[in-house]
Amino acid sequence: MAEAKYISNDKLTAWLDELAGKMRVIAPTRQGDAVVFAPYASGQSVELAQEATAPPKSVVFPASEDLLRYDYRKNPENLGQVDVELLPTISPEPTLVFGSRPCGVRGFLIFDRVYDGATYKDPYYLARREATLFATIACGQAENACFCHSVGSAPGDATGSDLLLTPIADGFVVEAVSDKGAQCLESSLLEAAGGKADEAKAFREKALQEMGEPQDFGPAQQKLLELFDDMGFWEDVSAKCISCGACTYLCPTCYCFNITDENAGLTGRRVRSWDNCMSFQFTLEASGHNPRPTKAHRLKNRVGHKFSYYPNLHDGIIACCGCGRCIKSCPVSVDIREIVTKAMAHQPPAVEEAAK
Amino acid sequence: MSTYAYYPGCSGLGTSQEYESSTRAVCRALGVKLVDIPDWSCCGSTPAHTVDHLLSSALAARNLALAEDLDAAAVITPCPSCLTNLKVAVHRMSDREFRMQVNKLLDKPVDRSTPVKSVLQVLAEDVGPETVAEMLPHKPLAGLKVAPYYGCIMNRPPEVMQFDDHENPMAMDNLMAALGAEVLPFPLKVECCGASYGVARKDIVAKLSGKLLQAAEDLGAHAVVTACPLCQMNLDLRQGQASSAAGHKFQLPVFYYTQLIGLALGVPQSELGLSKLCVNPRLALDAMHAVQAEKREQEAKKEAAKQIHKAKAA
Amino acid sequence: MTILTQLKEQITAQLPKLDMVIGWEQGYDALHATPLFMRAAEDVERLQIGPLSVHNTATYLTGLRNKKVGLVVKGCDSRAVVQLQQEGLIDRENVVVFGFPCDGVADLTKVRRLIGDVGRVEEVETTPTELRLRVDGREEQVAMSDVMADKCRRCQYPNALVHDHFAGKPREPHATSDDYTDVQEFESQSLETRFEHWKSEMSRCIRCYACRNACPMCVCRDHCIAQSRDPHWVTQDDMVREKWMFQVIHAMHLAGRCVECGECQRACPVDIPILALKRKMNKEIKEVFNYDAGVDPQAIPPLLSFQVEEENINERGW
Amino acid sequence: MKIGVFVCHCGSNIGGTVDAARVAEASREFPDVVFTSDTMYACSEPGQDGIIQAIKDNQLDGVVVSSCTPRMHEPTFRRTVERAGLNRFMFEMANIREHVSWIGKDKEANTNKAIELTGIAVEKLRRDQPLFAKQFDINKRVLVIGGGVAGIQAALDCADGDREVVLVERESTIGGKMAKLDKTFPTVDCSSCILGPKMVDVAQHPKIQLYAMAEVEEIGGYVGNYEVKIRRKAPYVNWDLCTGCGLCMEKCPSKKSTDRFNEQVGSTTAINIPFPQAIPKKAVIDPKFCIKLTKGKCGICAKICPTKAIVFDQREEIISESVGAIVAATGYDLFDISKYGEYGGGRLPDVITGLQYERLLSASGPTGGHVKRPSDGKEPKTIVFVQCVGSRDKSVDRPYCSGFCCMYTAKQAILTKDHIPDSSSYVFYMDIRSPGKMYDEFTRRAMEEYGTQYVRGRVSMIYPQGDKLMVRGADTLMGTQVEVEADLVVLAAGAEAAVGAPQLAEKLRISYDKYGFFMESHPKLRPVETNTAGVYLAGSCQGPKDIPASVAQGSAAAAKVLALFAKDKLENDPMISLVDMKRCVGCGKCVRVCPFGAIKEIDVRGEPKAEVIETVCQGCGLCTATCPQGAIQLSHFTDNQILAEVNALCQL
Amino acid sequence: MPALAGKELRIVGFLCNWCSYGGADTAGVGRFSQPTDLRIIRVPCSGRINPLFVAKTLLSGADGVLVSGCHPRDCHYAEGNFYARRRLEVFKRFLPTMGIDPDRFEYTWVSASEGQRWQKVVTTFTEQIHKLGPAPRFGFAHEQNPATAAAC
Repeated sequence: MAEAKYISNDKLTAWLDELAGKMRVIAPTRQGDAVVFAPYASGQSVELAQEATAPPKSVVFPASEDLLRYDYRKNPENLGQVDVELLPTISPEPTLVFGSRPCGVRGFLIFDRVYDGATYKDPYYLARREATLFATIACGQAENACFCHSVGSAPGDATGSDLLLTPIADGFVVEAVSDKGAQCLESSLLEAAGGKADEAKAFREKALQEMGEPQDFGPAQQKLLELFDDMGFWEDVSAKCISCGACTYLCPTCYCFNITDENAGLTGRRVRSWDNCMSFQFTLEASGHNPRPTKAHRLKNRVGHKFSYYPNLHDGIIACCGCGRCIKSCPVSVDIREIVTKAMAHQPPAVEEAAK
Repeated sequence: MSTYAYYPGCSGLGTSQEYESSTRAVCRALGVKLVDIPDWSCCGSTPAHTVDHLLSSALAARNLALAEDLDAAAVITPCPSCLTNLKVAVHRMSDREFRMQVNKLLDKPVDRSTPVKSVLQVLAEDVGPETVAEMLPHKPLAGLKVAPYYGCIMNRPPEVMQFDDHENPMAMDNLMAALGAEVLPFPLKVECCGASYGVARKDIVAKLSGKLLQAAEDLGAHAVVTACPLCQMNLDLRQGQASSAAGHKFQLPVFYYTQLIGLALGVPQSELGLSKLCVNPRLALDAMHAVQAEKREQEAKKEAAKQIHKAKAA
Repeated sequence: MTILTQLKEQITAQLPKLDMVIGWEQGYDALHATPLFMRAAEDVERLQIGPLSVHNTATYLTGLRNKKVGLVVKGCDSRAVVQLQQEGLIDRENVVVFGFPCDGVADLTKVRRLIGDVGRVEEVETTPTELRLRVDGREEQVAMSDVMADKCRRCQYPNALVHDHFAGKPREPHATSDDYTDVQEFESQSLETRFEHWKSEMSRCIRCYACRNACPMCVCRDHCIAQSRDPHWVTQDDMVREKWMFQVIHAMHLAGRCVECGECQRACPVDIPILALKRKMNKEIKEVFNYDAGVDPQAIPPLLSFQVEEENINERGW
Repeated sequence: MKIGVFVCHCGSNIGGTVDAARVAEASREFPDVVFTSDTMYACSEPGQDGIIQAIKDNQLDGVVVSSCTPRMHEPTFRRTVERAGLNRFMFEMANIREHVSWIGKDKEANTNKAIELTGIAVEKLRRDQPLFAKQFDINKRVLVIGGGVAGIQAALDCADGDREVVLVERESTIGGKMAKLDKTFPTVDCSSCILGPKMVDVAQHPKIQLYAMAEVEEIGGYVGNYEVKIRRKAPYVNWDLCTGCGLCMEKCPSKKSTDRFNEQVGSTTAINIPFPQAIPKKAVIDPKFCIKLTKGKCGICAKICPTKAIVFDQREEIISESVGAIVAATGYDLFDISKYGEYGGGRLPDVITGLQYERLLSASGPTGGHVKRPSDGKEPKTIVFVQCVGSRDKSVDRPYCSGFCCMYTAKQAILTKDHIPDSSSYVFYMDIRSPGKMYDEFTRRAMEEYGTQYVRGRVSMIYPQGDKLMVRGADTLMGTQVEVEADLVVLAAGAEAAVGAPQLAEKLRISYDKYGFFMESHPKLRPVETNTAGVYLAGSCQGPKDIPASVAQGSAAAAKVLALFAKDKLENDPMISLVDMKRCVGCGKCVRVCPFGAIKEIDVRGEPKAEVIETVCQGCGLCTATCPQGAIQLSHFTDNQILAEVNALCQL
Repeated sequence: MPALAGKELRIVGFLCNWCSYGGADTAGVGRFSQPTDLRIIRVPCSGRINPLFVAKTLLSGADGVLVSGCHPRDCHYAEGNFYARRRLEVFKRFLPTMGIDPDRFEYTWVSASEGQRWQKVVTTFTEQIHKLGPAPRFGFAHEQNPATAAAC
């Protein structure tokens, strides 16, 4: 692995410009009162100080994409005979996501197990995943909603990233995590980090330490299954939920999608778009029946999936990166930590009765 | 009782001082609190309203704007002419465009739309003849036959004035009845008195006012009651002219309704200004007293007869 | 007795007759309140009211139609109750309204603009005029007048318009009229600027529909045409046109019904200023029909009625 | 789906400025289109045969014809495709004649436009569903509301057509306003002599069920199947026992009752039979004046009644009737003359309405046909008639002409001269409106033979002077003011909608104008129909009318009812709205706006949902535009169909 | 299908079947020549026209939208156009805030007999739209594809 480098703040823009010459750079940008990942244009200011409102999920997994386009070709001799011609759609550009936090990147590790699994490989996802590099910035201080250390990550976690940037006085220590990342360090703007690398390490350790004791969500895996039929519990914890999709769409680990066809005349597109398990439509069946008719059913699924069903299938890995966006951006401040904690502590009424 | 922003109008300071002073006195006696609009100015009457709607409305609106600070239930005025100008201004200003134009002319723009009413409307609706009647159980004006005369603009045009029946108003009738007076069904309540033709064409006023006086006299009225300074002037001051035009001498006192209410309530003579009337009010009051005396006499006789009857029976 | 204590007493007294009472409590940190569903007497203790009680409690009503629900309301929340009642979407006898005089709520977006990131607020103290925050160990004081939600600055109904119980004394309205200067200001820009404004703002929309689900008047929810195929008004494409079309649908569906509680904009996780669209709609509704939604339970929403001769609509002659 | 497109040249009508062959050629590229052709005259027999043949040869599921306006030949081609075995709604038309070839000369632009219009027709057809009309039974009974002359006529005609009739009358007798008239214009024949026999027919007709003193309380259902609730007020007399002998009236001590039949000219007894020819001729107690009912004692009538018919504790009752059609014939009421303060109506006893004057003229009236003025019973010598009191006057919100006042005023002037030969009459009028057979001649007679003085101008005021009434007005022909010293003033009060008409209209779900008169379907071509199927109008409830017109409308309404009842089953137009129960949230907005009351709220497992009454829905689609979640869709014009048309035209 | 390049702009009309569609027919029968831009979509009643159809049409790239129904009081269905009038008026007033020129949308009333009036309506409206020129666009769908350019 290449040695650690250092870049001072005043050279950062120049380095980004240099990188943007080689590939598409996506960086956090202030838009109105929100911070979102957007294509970087030379000289533009990037917002690195605070966690972006939305994670960089859509770079690899767009909010909507055409899985395929098709044309109907009519046989002029026999108009009833129609052939379908499929047109390719995937053409990912080499892309660098600059300035994400470790949690934002960790989401893709959760994705990978699904879209790059043993039985199924999603070509659309994989093509973009292959083409995308992550230059991640380590966090110095957790926010009130942060809990990455409780789900197996840390504020300085480099897993999944290609470069790790650690802020120290007046600049960043830049460390390559992957070979692809190392190639990005070949720039005259970067200097050797030297002793600053240790400073960076200390910074990351301090950040983790300040987060305090992690919470153990492990028992939730079993407990949530036990609570599956306790709708009273779920109605209680979902009472204030308004069933919108802010939590799932902003979640770096939520990977569900929907597929719809859009036709116009003799052409059409098959569109894959983000779906949201908090929505009524998510499990709505063609018959009109809906196995998850209420928000209680749906919230149960969301929490259950992240802390129980996914870990069950994937070596106990919790499908949550602890970024806290679902808490911060929830219009009614539903707190998933609180729900899981409550679930783990929950005594079914029957048990309580028996205990008396 | 609420507070009212009071707009006296120019006549009240000149030709109809007795209307002004009796109005204030009666309002005080009935608990209607008047606060004068500070620095009030012309209502935009005759000269302005015929030539420039905007200007006349602005003149009226100036007063309305000043009244806003008083936080009164309504702006009220005794004079129907002032009333018309103030109300017409409010009516026109319900059009936003017009209101903006008016406000442009004013130092202090009109913010709210304070209702404008006549003093008569306040006495008839907010106080009410029932209240007056309760205060006067002995019916002090019993026997006085009055013809209430409203004039042409107190209730008209109805869509602007929004008060009483514009063809057969009853507000003054009811108030007079509350005093105990005998109210005659005066058919020419809202007929024209000749108005300001008194200056240019006296003959017209003499003829029209004469007709009113004749009708009142035919009904056996002791007096005419008015609520308008101009009507009062035409009927009272010009009664001689009307008499010579009709070839018949009218002798009908013409009261302001406030004078009669004041009289009934026992307001001091100095504030009623009865001495300012041209046709001697005694004529009517004496007639009233005669009727009352006669009635007393009859009752005394009846009483005596009863006593005698009782005595006999005993 | 403080208003809060009085309110708690009133709620405690009524609670046995109700399935729940909805109010607010502190959320995951001191700056963020969260709706509180009080079912037992001990829940009432957690009730808080004040500038952080931003959520419109009436939003939950239509989802609880068969329940006996108590509702703690700000003035704007109560307008939603009135409007829902007017449209027959709730049974008034199933709802017990607890009112209190609302001094206005804070707009957390404005707080963020003033003091930067609010992710690490440790403590918040509210006074009638100030928010005092401890963030990252430093003290921040912001005047309420600087962070008060715009809807509160122009609020004409700070006291519940309908209520069964009222704690404290009704307060003076914050404003007596609304001249819609914000709308006028926005429209003083060129058409092109306005068009581009929305194109750019809508581009970051994530189609989470928090705006819709937070709206007390959006009663279609699960059956909203934004997500249906029959009818198929919008596609699921991540395109400005589709996102914007939804905002037009929302605005049109709220025409004459929107009580301007501002929940749509507050709920938006990416801070798109969509209340402007509803403000415009309300301005026109006011001008054409002289109508305010959520004020009179007996009124009929203007777009669900008509007059043979419309006073303020000119017949369009050619 | 397999679609055939047929492009019509319409001779040179289309072919002249549209390249029809190119339209057919381009249509081959539209989705689902498997067959196209251009034809000289698609609507001609060979043209239609060609379409049928193509449907059969190519197993087409739907057809687009690009030709003239669908308002012309849509029914033609619907029948064509039906003959070929398709559902007639699997058909769309593109109007490339009226909307293209006839309005532009640029052949290229026209052809392009024709292709696009054909394109949107194809897109719409691709989303068409076969629709089927519903048949339903019809109840062949009719409800007639109002027993005035129009209602009587309608009831009799329907009954003579062998249909059962339910006749509901608000008063205790039928006859309406006509029964109060002394004579009728222009024949001056006795009103009760011509109306009386008809009233008797009603009473005796075996097919007519009469409910007097009754009002319609509630109407549910739809054409062919209305459910009506009728509230029958209590007369405090058992009408089955009452023989109408009138003994009770003679003995009743309460003689100051309001005499409604005589228009309050004088008063009557608390127990009362309004007039000798009343149908039903039954006594009614006015509870406001009956001493027994107000004070608890008296009961003389009960003692004297030979059949013991008096029932003081009688209660009103609700009767349910099922009918298939309804005729509204609720007539009119008189304008309240006291609204003109300057005329003194209601204040001056000798200022009366025309209808009151009719009672004074009538031999069966309170004065026995001797004209006596109300104030002092003296015979008036000078009578002034004022026309247009409450007609043609915006200031009292009655801008319309009441139509019959000119004529009855002329009649009354004539009758006055007959009654009081030494009298003189004046008529103040605005215009004389006498368009009718023998009408103008009649008014001429009033002027020329009877010496009635007609003064063209309005009266400005009426005031008493001594025992006379001064009538001051303008003579606009002479250009002078006039004053007439009158003994009696008769105001020709205008007609206004009957009290309660708007409320009844709402029960009937028909519209009414701002004055409360019921709206007909079309002012010229459908004068007795309403926009609610099965509800018809007769007489003055639709607008002021004289007797001949009212009777004509009564018969017309009856004809409509009989035509409706001639069918054994009714069939609806299947282009109606349908509710997707899964998506409906039960907000009731559609119920609120539906102009036909065709949507009702139903309960589905505890949830409110909307349901379309298929036989009532007229297919306007207002509900579809109103439903926020698109849960109610108008068949054949669904959101998706219109959106598909938009998409076909506008693709970014 | 794009409008005829250079000559026409994309104008869509929503017409009620009973009055305005008939009025357009009457204009045709009378051979009252009109510009060719307008494409008419037939609906039963102006009350059927959800203003959102207009929104959708404008956002889909139409340069102008015209709605026409029966004159108020003459609605075949008694009340449809009364509702339409309110809804369309409010929508028209809403357009400026969207940044869309309200002149791109007009609604009016034309009876089945008013062929000449229809000619005038179409001519005036088409001229009005040509004066405004093509409406601002969002660009083609694929240009907006988030795969290539997205704010996330």
